[in-house]
Amino acid sequence: MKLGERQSLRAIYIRWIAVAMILAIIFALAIFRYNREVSAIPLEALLQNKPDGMVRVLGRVVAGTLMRKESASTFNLSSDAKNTEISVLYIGKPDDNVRELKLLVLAGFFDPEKMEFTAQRIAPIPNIGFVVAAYLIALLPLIFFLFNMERNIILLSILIKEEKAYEPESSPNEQE
Amino acid sequence: MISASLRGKLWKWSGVIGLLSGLFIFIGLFLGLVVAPPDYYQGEVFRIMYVHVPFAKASLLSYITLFLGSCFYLWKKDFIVDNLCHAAAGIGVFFTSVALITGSIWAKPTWNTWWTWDPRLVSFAILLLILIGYLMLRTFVDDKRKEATYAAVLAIIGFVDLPIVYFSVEWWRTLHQPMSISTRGVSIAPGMLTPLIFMMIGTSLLVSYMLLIRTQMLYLRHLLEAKQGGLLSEESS
Amino acid sequence: MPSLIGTKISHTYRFFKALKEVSIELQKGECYALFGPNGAGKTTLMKIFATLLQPTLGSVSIMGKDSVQDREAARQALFFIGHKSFLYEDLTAIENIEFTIGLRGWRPTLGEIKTALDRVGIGAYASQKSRYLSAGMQKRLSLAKAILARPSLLLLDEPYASLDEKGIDIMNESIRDFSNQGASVLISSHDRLKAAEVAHRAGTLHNKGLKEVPITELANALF
Amino acid sequence: MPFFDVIKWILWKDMLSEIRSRESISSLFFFALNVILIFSFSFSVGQDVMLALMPGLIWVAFGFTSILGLGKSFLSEVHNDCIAYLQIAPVPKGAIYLGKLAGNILLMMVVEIILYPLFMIFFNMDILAKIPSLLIISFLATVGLSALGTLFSILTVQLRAREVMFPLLLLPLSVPVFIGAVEATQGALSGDPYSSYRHWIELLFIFDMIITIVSFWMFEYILDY
Repeated sequence: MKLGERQSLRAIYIRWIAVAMILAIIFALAIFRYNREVSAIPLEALLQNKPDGMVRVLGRVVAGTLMRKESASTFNLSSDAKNTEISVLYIGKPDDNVRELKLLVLAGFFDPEKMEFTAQRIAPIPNIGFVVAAYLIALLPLIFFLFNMERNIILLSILIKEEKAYEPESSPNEQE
Repeated sequence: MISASLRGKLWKWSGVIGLLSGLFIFIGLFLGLVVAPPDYYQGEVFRIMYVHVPFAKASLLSYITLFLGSCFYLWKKDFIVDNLCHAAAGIGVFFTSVALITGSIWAKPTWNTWWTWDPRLVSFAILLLILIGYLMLRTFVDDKRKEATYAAVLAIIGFVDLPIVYFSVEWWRTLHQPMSISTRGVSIAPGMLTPLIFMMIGTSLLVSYMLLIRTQMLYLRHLLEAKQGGLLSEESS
Repeated sequence: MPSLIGTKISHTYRFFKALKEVSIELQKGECYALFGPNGAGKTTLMKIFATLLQPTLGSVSIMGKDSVQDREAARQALFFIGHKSFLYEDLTAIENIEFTIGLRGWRPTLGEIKTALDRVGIGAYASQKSRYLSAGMQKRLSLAKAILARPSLLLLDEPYASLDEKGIDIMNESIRDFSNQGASVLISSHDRLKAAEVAHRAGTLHNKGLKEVPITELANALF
Repeated sequence: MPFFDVIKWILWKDMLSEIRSRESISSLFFFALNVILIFSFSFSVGQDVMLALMPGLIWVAFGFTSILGLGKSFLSEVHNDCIAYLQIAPVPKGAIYLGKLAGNILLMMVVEIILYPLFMIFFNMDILAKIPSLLIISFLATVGLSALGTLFSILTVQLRAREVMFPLLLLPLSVPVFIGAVEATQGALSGDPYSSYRHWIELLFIFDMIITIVSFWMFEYILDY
């Protein structure tokens, strides 16, 4: 080790701050993408705000309302909390994800007059909590584990340098 | 015997390996979390794959290292290899438990169960138990040479035993629980594959980096112990 | 041919050098006494000769057989009496002897075992479980095993410990008998006077190295 | 020194000690008896369900008994450092392992043979006709457990935490034995034809072979560490 141990200790801290920053940037980008492309509003919010333009909404397919056809399917979407229901028209080939009693995220346009939602894309619910949990459980201990090992090496080298070897006093037997 | 100069070179290279692994992992995470499109059936949840699969592979990699190192130790009785084995076991425990936990988290939303008695899961759980037993055995044996030998024997027996565990559980399962859910991996679209490849290379490099670092750490720990106990000859100080 | 040749034996315990280039040569029928302060590496050296440990560097050859390459043949030639008695507590003295000698590939008759036990003065305890034997008697039992094993090289680690006056006399007599029959004996001890009675040569283990001491000066030598 | 003589000597020594003291056999027997007693109160279910649980109960009882018995099989060797004599005795070390293994199998088999009638009495099982197949299964499973147990016994016997470490090492690795033994016993108890549980017997046999060979080979490294 050419650098003094204290300097290498500082180098390790700097390195790990850099790692943390890069990870933070990646996660920020991921959150940004999530908000833009994945996150959905609940059905109640849709009915209350009646937003214009493209919107993503989360709801459950009501049992017994699903009608599949060649080029389009219709079904009713409900929220679990209140008994609000809207009818949905999905244009496109029948989607495997559309099944009765399944939670879905629908991207499309809402027509408040007819209480009808025209869906263009359908996706299963994001379950983003599981993803976040998995990544945190994988990466946080990893960072801690690695950081600790690197730090330990420096600390051990310091201790080894400072440790005075134990020298036994010469016993009377040993004099010749 | 692994010469001191080779060891020095390896430790010097460890920085480069660490840097490369960091690079690959950052790119993999970026592609996996930001760029890759969501899976058609699983939605966002499939992104757990990018930590789960590489970590599971990493745990196997460290166990293979442990096995080969143990064989080498019994052959040559080289203490630095024993340190490598010890390091591999510690790293293996980390990766195995993380792989099990992330797998469990992935299983809940996709199969609606935290745990299933699938041969792969059971083998990983047994692997974790073997590695923990290995580390515990090491802490309890007083004599360093004995510790190294006993641990090596345990690692080898465990490595031989693990395939039998896998097959016996598979037989047992086909009898009792007909496969209701497929535990095969998701069919992967090309856009999803690239981040996985990056993560795989990154974690493999990471395992090598961690092995080098941890071996060095255990070596220094032994050196310190020897110095504190007055068990250090003039030449080696 | 010398019975024991140790060439530049070093033993390193990872970072700790317990022995540094110890060389020793024992002729047939020779008795060598090994002395040294605590921690000089006497027990390590004895363990290496007994093939309980392997030398890190250097070589040991027992009756011309290398103790690492040709381990089992070397082991056939030696007999080791250590601090511990190697006795099974639920077996009688006779059965313990049968087992020990049996593993060396020889089956002594009951008469031979009884004779050996009488020789070391514990014939009366022949059918006693070894659990009930005192430390001194256990030592004598080990000696009886050695007499029956007829080794070419006898290694004695602290042979006089826990023996009474009579026992020490029996021990020294037996050692002389071994020498006369052509076996080499290596004694590691703290008891200079007792060992000087039987030893032909002596050496002290010092600063991890071996230094020969004339046997006549043994009583006065300071080490 | 001929290989089989060494096995014979070790076996002779162990059996003689055991016959003298009757330490293991009696403690194992009464331990297993207690396990059976606890089982009969732990599961207050009807006769049908009890019979369905039987293979599991039998092997949990045998498994616990094995842990107790195998764990201290090397205890007598460390008492006066006899293990050091075994190391420097001019004999093949694998033979010592096989001798110890044979002693352990014999001991465990005796305990199991005494316990089967007790299971029959306490749980009202009709197994007289099935005894040959049950004994074959027991033998194969006992060989597997003992092969692992003998090896782990020498690894753990000198440790402070022997009682904890031994089952901790033994149980995870003996999963195939338990699976094979329980499934085969299930087949045998329900009177199925041999062919329907033959593959479990084969599994036990393969496990026994592999583990015994590897342990046999490893034993030299353990003893001559």
